[in-house]
Amino acid sequence: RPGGQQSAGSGARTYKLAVIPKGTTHEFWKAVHAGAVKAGQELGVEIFWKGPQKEDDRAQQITVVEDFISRRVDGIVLAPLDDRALMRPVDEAMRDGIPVVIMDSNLQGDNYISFVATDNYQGGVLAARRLAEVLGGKGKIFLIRYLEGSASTTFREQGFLETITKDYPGIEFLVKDQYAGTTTESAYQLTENLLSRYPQVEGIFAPNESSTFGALRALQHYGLAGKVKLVGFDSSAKLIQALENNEIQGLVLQDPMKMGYLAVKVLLDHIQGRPVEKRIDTGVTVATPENMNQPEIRNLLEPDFARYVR
Amino acid sequence: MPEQSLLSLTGISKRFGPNLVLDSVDFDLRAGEVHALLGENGAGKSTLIKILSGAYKPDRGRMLISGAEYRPTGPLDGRRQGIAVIYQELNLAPHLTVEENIMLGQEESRLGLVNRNKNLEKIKKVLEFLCHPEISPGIPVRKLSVGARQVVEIARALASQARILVMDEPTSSLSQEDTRRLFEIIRKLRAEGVGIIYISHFLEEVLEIADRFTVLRDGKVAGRGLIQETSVEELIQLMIGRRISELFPRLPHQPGEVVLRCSGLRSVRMSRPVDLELRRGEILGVAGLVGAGRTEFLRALFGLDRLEEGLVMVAGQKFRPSHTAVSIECGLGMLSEDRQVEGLAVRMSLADNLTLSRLKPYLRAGFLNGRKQKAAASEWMDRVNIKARSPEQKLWTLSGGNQQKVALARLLHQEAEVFLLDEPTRGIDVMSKAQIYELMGRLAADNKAVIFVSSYLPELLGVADRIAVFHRGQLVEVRPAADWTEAGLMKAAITGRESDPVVSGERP
Amino acid sequence: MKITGSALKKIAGLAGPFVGLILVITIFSFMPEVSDRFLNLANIKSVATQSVIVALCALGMTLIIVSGGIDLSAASNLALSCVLVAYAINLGMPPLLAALVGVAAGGTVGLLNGFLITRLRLVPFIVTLGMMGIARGLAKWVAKNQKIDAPLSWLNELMVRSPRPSWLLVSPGIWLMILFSLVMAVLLRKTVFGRHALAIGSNELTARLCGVRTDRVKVAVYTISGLLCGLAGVMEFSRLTVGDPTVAMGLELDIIAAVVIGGGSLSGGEGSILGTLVGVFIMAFLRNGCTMMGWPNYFQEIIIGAIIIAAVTLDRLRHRQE
Amino acid sequence: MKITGSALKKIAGLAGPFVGLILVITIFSFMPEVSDRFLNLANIKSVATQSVIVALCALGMTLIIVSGGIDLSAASNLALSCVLVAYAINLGMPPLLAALVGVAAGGTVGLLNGFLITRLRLVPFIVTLGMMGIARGLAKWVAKNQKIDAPLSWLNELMVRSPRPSWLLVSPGIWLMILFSLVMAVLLRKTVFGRHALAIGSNELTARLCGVRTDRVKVAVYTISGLLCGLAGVMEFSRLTVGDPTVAMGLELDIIAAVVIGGGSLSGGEGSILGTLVGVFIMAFLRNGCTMMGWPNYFQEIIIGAIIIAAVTLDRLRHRQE
Ligand SMILES: Nc1ncnc2c1ncn2[C@@H]1O[C@H](COP(=O)(O)OP(=O)(O)OP(=O)(O)O)[C@@H](O)[C@H]1O
Ligand SMILES: Nc1ncnc2c1ncn2[C@@H]1O[C@H](COP(=O)(O)OP(=O)(O)OP(=O)(O)O)[C@@H](O)[C@H]1O
Ligand SMILES: [Mg+2]
Ligand SMILES: [Mg+2]
Repeated sequence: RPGGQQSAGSGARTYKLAVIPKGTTHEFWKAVHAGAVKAGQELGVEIFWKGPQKEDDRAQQITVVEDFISRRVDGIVLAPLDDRALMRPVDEAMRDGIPVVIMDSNLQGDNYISFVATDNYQGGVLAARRLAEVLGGKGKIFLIRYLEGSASTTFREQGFLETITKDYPGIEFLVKDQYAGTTTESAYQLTENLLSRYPQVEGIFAPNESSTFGALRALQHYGLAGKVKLVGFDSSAKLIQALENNEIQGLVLQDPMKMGYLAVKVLLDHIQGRPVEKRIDTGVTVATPENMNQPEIRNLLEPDFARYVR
Repeated sequence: MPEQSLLSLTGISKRFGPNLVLDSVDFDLRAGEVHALLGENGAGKSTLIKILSGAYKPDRGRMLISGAEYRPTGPLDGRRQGIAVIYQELNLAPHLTVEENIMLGQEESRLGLVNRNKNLEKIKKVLEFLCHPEISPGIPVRKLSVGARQVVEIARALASQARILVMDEPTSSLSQEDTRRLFEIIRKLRAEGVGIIYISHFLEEVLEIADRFTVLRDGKVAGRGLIQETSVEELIQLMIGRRISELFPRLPHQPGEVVLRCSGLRSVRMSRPVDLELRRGEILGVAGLVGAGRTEFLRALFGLDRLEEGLVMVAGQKFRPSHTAVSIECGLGMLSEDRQVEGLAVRMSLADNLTLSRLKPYLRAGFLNGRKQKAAASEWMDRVNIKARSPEQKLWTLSGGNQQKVALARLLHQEAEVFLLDEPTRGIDVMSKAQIYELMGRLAADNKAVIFVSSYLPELLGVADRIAVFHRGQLVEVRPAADWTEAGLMKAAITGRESDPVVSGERP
Repeated sequence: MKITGSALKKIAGLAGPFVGLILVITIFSFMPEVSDRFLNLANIKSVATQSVIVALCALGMTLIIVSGGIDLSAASNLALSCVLVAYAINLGMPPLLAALVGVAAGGTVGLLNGFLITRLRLVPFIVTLGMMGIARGLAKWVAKNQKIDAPLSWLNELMVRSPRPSWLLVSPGIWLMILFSLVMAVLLRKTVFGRHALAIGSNELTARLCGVRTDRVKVAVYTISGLLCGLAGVMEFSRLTVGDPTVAMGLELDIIAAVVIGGGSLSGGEGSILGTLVGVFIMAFLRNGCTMMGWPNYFQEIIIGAIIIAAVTLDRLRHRQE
Repeated sequence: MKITGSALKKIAGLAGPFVGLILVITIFSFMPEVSDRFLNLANIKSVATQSVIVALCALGMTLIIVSGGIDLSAASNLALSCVLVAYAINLGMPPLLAALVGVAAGGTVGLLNGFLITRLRLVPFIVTLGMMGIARGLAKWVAKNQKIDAPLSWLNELMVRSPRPSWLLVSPGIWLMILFSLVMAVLLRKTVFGRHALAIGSNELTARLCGVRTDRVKVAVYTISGLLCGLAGVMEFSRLTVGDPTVAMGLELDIIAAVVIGGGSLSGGEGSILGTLVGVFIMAFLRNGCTMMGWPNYFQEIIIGAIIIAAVTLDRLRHRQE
């Protein structure tokens, strides 16, 4: 293990760790980035932050992993875009003595150091309960999906779908298999077109930030914001504002900064020979207009990452 | 003639790569004269014109217009200085209408908005002047025949009301009728004091219209003088450095059995079906006015246009010309009249163009042998006298006449039984023309057959065994060449009525 | 067989360039599930609003394609402008000025495209492909890889469904689209500049020999198109209320498709503003209809693909009949 | 000024078509952070492996572009094939048969492209744009909007960085890429078919005049290209180990860019296999270098955009010198 040897030999060397998100332009990943940088600063390691050039492109993420193996970084934190496709590059890294910590989404097999993530299915379940609560247990709703084959959002959608079907027979899905695509604009158009068709809708769930925001914009556009209940995932300034205005009734929050921080920390622990846990849960919470001003929720809504990333 | 020269070029040189195309050429033009610029294919005439118009920059040399320094930065500049050019290769924007093409670069406008009425007025005048009021200004140019396109180009040059008018082979696609009208116009313009540079390979035209001449040979001035004091023979001597024995050389040949027969052939673009018979060892000339449908007939025969009805028989083999591949297999070969758009792939090399219709001989174990291909191309370059640096030269860098020779060489290389030649001598110099006539004679002597479409009656009369006349899409008359006169042909082409050969006068 | 063919041709001929559009609208109007909602005024308004952004870009793209070029950077340019508007507002600029910044940025990218194409004599495909990366990268850079939040202003009223002064009837964005369509149609057909652009697309050599300043015209063409993309970026900001650097990813193909469906030829010399608008609306109504039908996305993709081919086939049939 | 210009030209002339590639490699080789790692054998191998997929598609695209066409459906075609391989394996087919299914599917899409283009006389841009949606939609349909997991097999060994029988030196995918590059180069330059394709791209009317069966040749061109895309899909499956319907989204532009950077002309008649490979590697080394440097994506996008323009500019300079 070259990394291990060197660190044993010269304590002065700073470790170079690669952190590979699924994409770089969502608020969520910004917070993960901040967490990773924070850990980097506190623990004295250098962080390379690098996602696939096209958001959500599995093949390109494999390339990024390979390129970092070529670069021979000391360790990799990876949010795999696919639980299978990224297996081999991760195996290769491990074989080459580069330890890998998985975050956010799962990877099949267990050839990695540790898995640091939110329980996405549980997030979907919480969202379903919240939407059912604001609808009073009955109504007609949309499930807007994110992207074909995206694991974490698929879990959320599944958690949502199964909870509603199982626990809330009064709630009826008008739409449950339309995909919003990766951009806000595509989610916006989809929701608009759906609203055109089903003006009777009463609630919407969207499984990530871009689709939540797109749905919100469409509701605002139709003057339905606040009337149609919206439960989303993740946060951003506009979403928080909407939450304040009661245009959004619930946001399922993860703790991305904690995720980034823990992933780096666990990786470094491993490199330096400390034992680590195989599975680390970073927790989910629902922010509502009512509880959003509680400090711990505030902290999740607006993680203070300005200090770490510009 | 006035004394001061309108335009004077001194010491103009131009080099393309290693090729010195113009070698300190001097040329001058006075107001109110027609100055003929002559020379073999590739002598550098068009290049000189392009330098004058501002399309090319000379490597060396000076240009003066009315005594003032003239250093054009581009064609626009040339135009502003009063130079209008009719280029050799048709220069039209196919998607634009006749009106838009004629007025291109000289639109009547107010505040950037086109004043269409004013434009139309101007165009109407010019087209009437050219006696072609039937060309409608609103029709896209791509829908016009080659002849009509040439008229449009002339109209464009006339509309600009230039002081210097350059015509690079303006009559190559014109009927004799149109040529005569053009000459009337040229005379009128000359009387108005316009200086005209006239390039043509039709020497008798030159003798008729020009006042002075300058001959280029290999980029140098080989001679100049007054037209009145010269003769065709002397001009040819200056152009190629020696005399040629005969303008229309004939090789003895005897018509044999029928090799081509078409019955009731009609394509989607033809109005009436055509029946025709052709024998081995025969050259059939086809005359007609612009738009008479000669081209359409050849295209139908060769399978280029979709067929409505009819059958063709070549060398005993009956077939429906549904695709050129079939026709070629059956022994037909065709030279297109439109070499720029259809006839040649100008961005490919000479060798590729020459061998495209028959690649088989260059296959070795199924793979092409490029060296053999180039060797063959070199051989053909010698055989039909193509002036080019190498077989790998891209075709668009060849002079117009040399491009035409490549097209012809491809056809010969293809080894057809029946040759369909649509205006094969367009843009070809006198010397090479004679060679081409000889070639046709040789083909006939070799028991092949030739259909030879031409708007240049002397060559039809000089070369063909029989001549057919087309009139408004109909084949009106076929007769042995000896029974035709130029006037008789003209009359038949214009009226479509069978004419009495005895009535009219002189034969060339 | 023969009869149906000619009957089809006749129908196609009558309907003119609208045949594809009519086809699409008719199909959905007869779908029992949505027939009542599809041709409903509110829905048409919403489709029109969705079309504004693509339409603005496609107007410029028509000019470019007619002149024989192509612009792959249009969508990235839009994103850059969208981000810059938000950035400018956050700098404290008044909304109007911020919008102008966005439009100007679009124009600058266009100018740069035109400049590189004419000076370096590169093919437009390559220059604009390069610029596509550069503009997108700049957008992400300016936005620091995030969306830029900006306070709401009247700018965000441009794309609403029910416009504020209600006598406007439709959103200001739609009015802008109509206005610029007219301007561009006049520019293309009625001005010397438009004719020159067409001539360049039809035969550049001829245009040059006729004294058209081809380089200047081309630079102007790309700049105008850039300005329109910039305006589309402002509209996108108006719609999203944030400056999003990832917006309109891949939209360039939609824009080009709209022009080509509308009869534009990628080899230049052909294309019309009306045709392009029809192309834009064909795509917009298709998306809208498919979503309303609740068809799964893959089905939608297949249908849209098939209809693009069908629409152009009908258009060609119509032409052949002429 | 003059001197540097001509010196530059001389350098450009000497380096031949490789000039852009050499430039890119040189730049990164001098970056202190990665200089030791960049030109290291392992890294070159890994870049080569990453290039296989784009290269295979670009080989076919070269043939298409040389013949005057374009194929926007290449990337979707690849995705469809990738999904079908996984699907076929899950049906219990042996891996070889599954791979053949993938290749055949690619060929079918290509055949359909060629058929539509020649029969309906539509422009390739539109047909393949439509097919892009159709193929992508089909891929998602087959995969039921998810990725398809398939058991591992020897297929998944084709794209590993260190191949199993170690005497292979590089992965079988790289060997396939080399093999097909040679085949395609011979096909393009040394066969009647290739010459006919070139002639069609250069001037279709002339080709027809010379008895070239343009329609047949075109159908063959698109089919061959489709087969190569299918093969690329198999390689993608090998790399991903899953059938992913969203893979290679937008990759068509990369593929076309590689061909154009390598000297292909979108108006047909020009292009070479060697040039295309150079184009592919320019893009691959750029991505690799930027990632190794750890530059942020937006920076990478800007650089890649700029270098695409620069590489082609150098190539043009070289040509002008000739
Ligand atoms: N762009 C070019 N690049 C290289 N060579 C050229 C180019 N243009 C012309 N030439 C060469 O210059 C020579 C003169 O050509 P030019 O067209 O001036 O001849 P021309 O006298 O007009 O002949 P023609 O009677 O056949 O039209 C030819 O040998 C031609 O190959
Ligand atoms: N002046 C014109 N205006 C409009 N269309 C014309 C004109 N002249 C010819 N055409 C069109 O071209 C067709 C005839 O083709 P074309 O002129 O090629 O025949 P041609 O007998 O070969 O004449 P050419 O002497 O030009 O070779 C006609 O059917 C007509 O539609
Ligand atoms: Mg000439
Ligand atoms: Mg003719």
